[in-house]
Amino acid sequence: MSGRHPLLWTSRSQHPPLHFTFTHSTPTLLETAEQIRDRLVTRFPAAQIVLVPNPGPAAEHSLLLDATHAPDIARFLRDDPVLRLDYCSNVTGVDWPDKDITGITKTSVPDPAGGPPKIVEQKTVRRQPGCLEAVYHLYSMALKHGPVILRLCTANRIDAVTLPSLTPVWRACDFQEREIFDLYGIVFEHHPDLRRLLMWDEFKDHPMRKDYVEPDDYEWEPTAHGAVLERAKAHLTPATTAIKEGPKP
Amino acid sequence: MEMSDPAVTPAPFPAAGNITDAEREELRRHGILLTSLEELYNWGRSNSIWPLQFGLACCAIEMIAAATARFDIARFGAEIFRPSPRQADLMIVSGTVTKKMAPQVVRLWNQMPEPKYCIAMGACAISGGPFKQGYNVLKGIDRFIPVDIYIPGCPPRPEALLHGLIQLQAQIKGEKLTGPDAARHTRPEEPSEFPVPEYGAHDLEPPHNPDVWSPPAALDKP
Amino acid sequence: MSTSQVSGFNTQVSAPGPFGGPAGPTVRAVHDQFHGDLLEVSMGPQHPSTHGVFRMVVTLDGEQIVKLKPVFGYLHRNHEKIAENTSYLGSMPYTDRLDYLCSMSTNWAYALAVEKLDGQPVPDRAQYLRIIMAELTRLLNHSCLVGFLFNDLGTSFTPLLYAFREREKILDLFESLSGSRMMCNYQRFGGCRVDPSPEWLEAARRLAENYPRFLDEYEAMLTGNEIMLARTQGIGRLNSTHAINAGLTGPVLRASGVDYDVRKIDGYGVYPRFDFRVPLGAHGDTYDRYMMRILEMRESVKILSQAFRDLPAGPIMDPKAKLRGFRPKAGEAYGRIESPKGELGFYLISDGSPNPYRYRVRPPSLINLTLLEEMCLGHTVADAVVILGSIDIVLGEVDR
Amino acid sequence: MSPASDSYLERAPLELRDWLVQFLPEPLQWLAHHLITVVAVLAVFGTFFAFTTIAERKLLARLQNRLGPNRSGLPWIKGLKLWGLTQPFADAVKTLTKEDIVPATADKWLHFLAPVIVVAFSLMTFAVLPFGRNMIPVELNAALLYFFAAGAATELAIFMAGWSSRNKYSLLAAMRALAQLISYELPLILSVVPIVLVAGTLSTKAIVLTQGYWTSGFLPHWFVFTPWGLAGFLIFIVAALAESNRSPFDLPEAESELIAGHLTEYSGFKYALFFMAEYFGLTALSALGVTLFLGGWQAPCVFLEFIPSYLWFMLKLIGMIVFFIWVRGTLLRLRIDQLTRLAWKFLVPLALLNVGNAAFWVLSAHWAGPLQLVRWAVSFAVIVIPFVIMGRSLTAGFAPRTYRYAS
Amino acid sequence: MLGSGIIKGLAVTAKNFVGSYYDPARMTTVEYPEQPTVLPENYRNFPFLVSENATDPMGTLRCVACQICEKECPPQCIIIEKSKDKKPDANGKMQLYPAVFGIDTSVCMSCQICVEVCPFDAIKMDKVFEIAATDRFLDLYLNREQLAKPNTYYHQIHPEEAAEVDGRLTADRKAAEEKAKATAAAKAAAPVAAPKPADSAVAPKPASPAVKPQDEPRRLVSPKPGEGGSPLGEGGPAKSS
Repeated sequence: MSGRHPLLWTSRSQHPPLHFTFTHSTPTLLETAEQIRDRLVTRFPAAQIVLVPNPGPAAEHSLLLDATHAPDIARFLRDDPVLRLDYCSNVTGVDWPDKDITGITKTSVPDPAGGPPKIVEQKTVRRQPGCLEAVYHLYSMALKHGPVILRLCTANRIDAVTLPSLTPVWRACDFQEREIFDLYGIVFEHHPDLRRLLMWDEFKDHPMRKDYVEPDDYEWEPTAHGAVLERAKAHLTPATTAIKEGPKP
Repeated sequence: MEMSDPAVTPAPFPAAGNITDAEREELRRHGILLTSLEELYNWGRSNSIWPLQFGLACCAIEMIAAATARFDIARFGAEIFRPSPRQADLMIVSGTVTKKMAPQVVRLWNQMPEPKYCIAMGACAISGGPFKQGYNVLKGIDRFIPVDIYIPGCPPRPEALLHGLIQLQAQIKGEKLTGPDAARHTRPEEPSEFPVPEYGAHDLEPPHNPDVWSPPAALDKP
Repeated sequence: MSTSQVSGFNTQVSAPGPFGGPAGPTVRAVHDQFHGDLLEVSMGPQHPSTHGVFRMVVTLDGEQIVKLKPVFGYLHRNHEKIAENTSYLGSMPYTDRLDYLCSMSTNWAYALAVEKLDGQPVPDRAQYLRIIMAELTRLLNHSCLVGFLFNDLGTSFTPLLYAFREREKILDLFESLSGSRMMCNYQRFGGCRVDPSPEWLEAARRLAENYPRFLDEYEAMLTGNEIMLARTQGIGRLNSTHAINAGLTGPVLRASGVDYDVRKIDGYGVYPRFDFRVPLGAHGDTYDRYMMRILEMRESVKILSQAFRDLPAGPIMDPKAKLRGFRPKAGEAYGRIESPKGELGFYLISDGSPNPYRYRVRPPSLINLTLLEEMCLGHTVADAVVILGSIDIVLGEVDR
Repeated sequence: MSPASDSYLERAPLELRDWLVQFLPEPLQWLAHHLITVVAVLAVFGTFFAFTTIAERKLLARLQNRLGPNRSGLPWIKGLKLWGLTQPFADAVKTLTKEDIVPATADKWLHFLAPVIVVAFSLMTFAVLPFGRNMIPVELNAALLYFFAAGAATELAIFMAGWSSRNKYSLLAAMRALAQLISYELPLILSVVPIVLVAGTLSTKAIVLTQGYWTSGFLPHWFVFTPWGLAGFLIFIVAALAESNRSPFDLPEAESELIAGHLTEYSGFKYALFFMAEYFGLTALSALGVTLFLGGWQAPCVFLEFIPSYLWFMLKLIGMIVFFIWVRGTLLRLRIDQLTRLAWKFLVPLALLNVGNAAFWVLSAHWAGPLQLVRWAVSFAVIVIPFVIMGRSLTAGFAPRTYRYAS
Repeated sequence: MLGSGIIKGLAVTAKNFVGSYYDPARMTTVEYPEQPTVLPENYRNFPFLVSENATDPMGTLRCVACQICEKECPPQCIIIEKSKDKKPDANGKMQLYPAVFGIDTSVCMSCQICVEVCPFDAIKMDKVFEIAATDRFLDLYLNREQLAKPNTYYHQIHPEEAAEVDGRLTADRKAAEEKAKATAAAKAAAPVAAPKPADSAVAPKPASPAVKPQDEPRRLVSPKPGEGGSPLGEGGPAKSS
């Protein structure tokens, strides 16, 4: 049982005194995401911290951290007396597949004949590499504010899928990171017990990825239409078509 | 007039396992001794159906509700939910069977002594139900074990479960010990255990048991 | 756990135990140089007290637990994947089946997250109705939980059946309002689906009014029982530091003395208009967790009476809300409520299409199990069952 | 003896037996005499077992606000319900025709022997119980010793069952059963010692006869109505509950913990045997309790003596069993360490004190007048004060709590 | 004192035991097959198709095969195929009709979303729940003929809701007629008139054109709990065949 954070594994018989002096405050953040970003940048000058704005009405902006500094930053956020983000509520995996971005560049080619310059449209297909992302929602139980949202991105979706585990900082990430490992295939380094959580151990795929193809078990689909019909077509029997018709009125 | 009398109202669904009085008379003519033995045997079994205490998902709560004061499955002698499959007569598959759970369900079924019956309670147990599009959801427990009664609903009311139980009782009461249409458990060639599927790299292996599950290929509807 | 397997003593006996895990039912006597034989027992996924298809692999020294590993996934129904292929509205009935005891609260959590994602206002009457439904659900859930807990403690179903007797009354209300006993599918983005009639409200008010009488009887039967006290006090203690760090929420957290109730913190809905208290435990043991539920039910009754008193007239749906063809703006939102089991959150990413790009449920039941092993270590099998019961899990939510 | 004790009803069963026996030749009469007794006991208590199960299911159902089995009826006749009273027979038909599974790796001999032994020994205990005036199958001088010896063997069978099944839950149950056996034999026997002390005999029949007097015709001299007898009776009930593995001491079969405990791997007929033995054991212990503490077949008042003695016995037996069912419907289960702690730290000392108490009662038998009151007071004090003190120490640290609310 | 809590508990169970003989609150069993199950008005189990005419349910389905419910159904258990031709509906207007309409009740989760999104009040929730079957492939798939039930049946099982729906539909019809009259009058008055609303359009114009039917929030009022319509009246789901 070694290897985990000492805080989490103190003897069960030692109970610190249960005393909390909490004051009710509004659930909004004590500092804005920008302020936190600025403070982190001064504290960790080597770290790359990007503010990811949220365009929706919720307007909860998030901070994209680089993988190497993430554990230190996380520990700082947890212990910082201003923020005290002691509670990691939610850990989510998000799959961003490779995307082909079609750009149209217009170049004006001067007409050799001397007429007005011709505009030639040139399509460029740029492949934006995808990534796997882990999103952490942090709150503070001590100061009763939140959420601060952290994001970590892998380098790609194929081989460089490693991220540092934040389980040593917040034990709450334990099962959730395992779930992300299971369903998205992000490998969390220094996770104390990184096994599949929901699927069986022999399972090879990562089903929550957007490009996952489900096993073919569409043998009986009397109401198939749309996408399901495409998949069930191979199994269409006279019965499945006949049952729809039923007796003629 | 608040309630439909199931016997009077023409149900839109065909009822299962009903035995008419005429058929019962026919039974009698087969031989008084055998028939009365058969009736005693079937009476005992149909009035003492002990289900396996085994809940999978949402429907399990309604299964428990069927055992509670309002619905009281005990009236049919079926409140003794045995936690060990060795003493159970009926497996109520109540809820979604996931692919991860399917081998365990089949194993439990194999561990039950004959004669045993299976009720698929709720849409998920019948066909995967609303979750059938899921990658880890088995599209019906009848892919691996034979099911006697299907109770649709999501979840079925406890009364629907009781209705299914009454259907099963009727089915048991109509079972024969000998002859060409003898009950399944009396025929030695019928398997009592079924192969347990294994966890594969992408799916269960095999994904269904073709000896048990075969959707109709062609339809000859009346 | 260093179980050095001394050669010559390690016996692999295959036994036909019916409750083996996927590896097959085997009795594996793990030998330890110093402690003699350890017995590894796989409890579940079919076990009378695992509340569904939860599985614990327990290593026992005598009857004492020296190691406990929870195994999940036996009810992994791919809710999130299905939701990402379904419209926003289409996921609403699926949320009923997440925590199938509390469909009303789960509905609300999802509606709340979508409303946050889209900036959708909700009329006042609907907000009150939501609170009524959520608190009725809390009564229902906590009563059933206590019943199940006592079942784990070894009663012959009696408290459970009393709890279900009361549950039926609440379910009758839900059914006459929403059409279904358990899968209510009642909340909509921007309001509620059906407006209760005055008779319904009167019946619900009477139910809430009479509920303390049931609680009194329940408590008379159980709370002072010496066996109950001996079985629960000091069992499965959990200190607040660990509980916070492990992300535990709901009554389990508050039993450890941490004042954290999302109803108070976020003040979602119209909860700030209500006068209610948050009970706090001091020991963090099973008894405290049990008492938290009883006390919370009494507070819920208070909230309900206030809600019935102040319920305003008016529409129950924002007239601008769209039922079909709902496409929220691109963005993301994390909405959370205090469900009876803890903080239930929905994290949604919208890319402007009719289906959510990412749909994530933050399941309190799963995360509350994080410290199960720590709570159970050193106790016996009988206690592990009770501790699990006191955490209050629903497998539909644990595995989703 | 009032003339009522010689009534026709009182003698009817015995005379029926003698009438049947007289048809046989002289050398066989002795054998037939006993065989008829055995068959009668088996038939009566077999039926009693059947109706105990249905009574338990119906009473528990009522306790839980529901109806319970009520529509089994009869085969061959349609539309009959008989209030579900035929339910046990349906269960019997079903259980006896179920497939019998023996696990492949089980110890087959032990697995087979365990249910046989458990039923045999639990039936043997019935031999020494006086079911009525002159209705005792075997008159033994050391009846009590015989009873406890035979009763203890059933726990051994439970251990055999648990061990031979090769199932982890069964194994745990077997260990629990042993611990329980060792812990509760002692208080059970110690709770009976005062009776032996006062009555001066080990014969059950003699013990019943000692209780056959009334003060002013309606205050029976049952042992339960003395301070030491009451204490002994309570200890006896607790120990009997534990011995017969009934809630709240149903640890070997703890459903929520150990599936079905030692029964996990038993199906069909063998399971039925265990089930039967459990109820036989319960009935035998209740019958012993009735015999020792509740005056056996004696009527509570003189003027009620016209009711045959065996009916009184049955009534008291049913009362005991209803109480056991009621307890089962209410209480929760102890943990194994609490169970043994209760036995060693509470019941055994209390029972030992009670032996001394009974000795005092015997020594002070000649006290009269106001001294009689002193005798009662001392006897009560000897048992109540230790009960309170030891009860305190047993539940030390356990109390209902008060809670604070967030500000 | 030790044992007081236990005795209190025994007292509670004894109270319940005795109460079960005289107190209806402590004896809640409803003997299901004999005693009627009272279903509330709003109870829903599986959908059915409403047709106007009780004698010929197939001829007058309200459904115009718009396939909205097929698309919105979360578990995708509805299949609809549009007809090639048109048939007159109850108003005599030519409409498409479903050539195939099937619901797989072994998949349906009774969520009522199909009812909510239907702009024509053509699909409603049935209350029949005694539908255990032995063949899940053929018995649990319901085709158009099995689904079609007359409006009278709808009135039997959901009296209040059906009355409200009927009222709305009649109002719609009247408004449409008046509008048609008005346009006809306007046409007669002025040679250059607005184009006549196309009869062949799938949706009949609702009464208030400002709110689209599908976006109109439902304002169903739940009836008194415990008092509802009968799930199946005499005759039940009458079929014409």
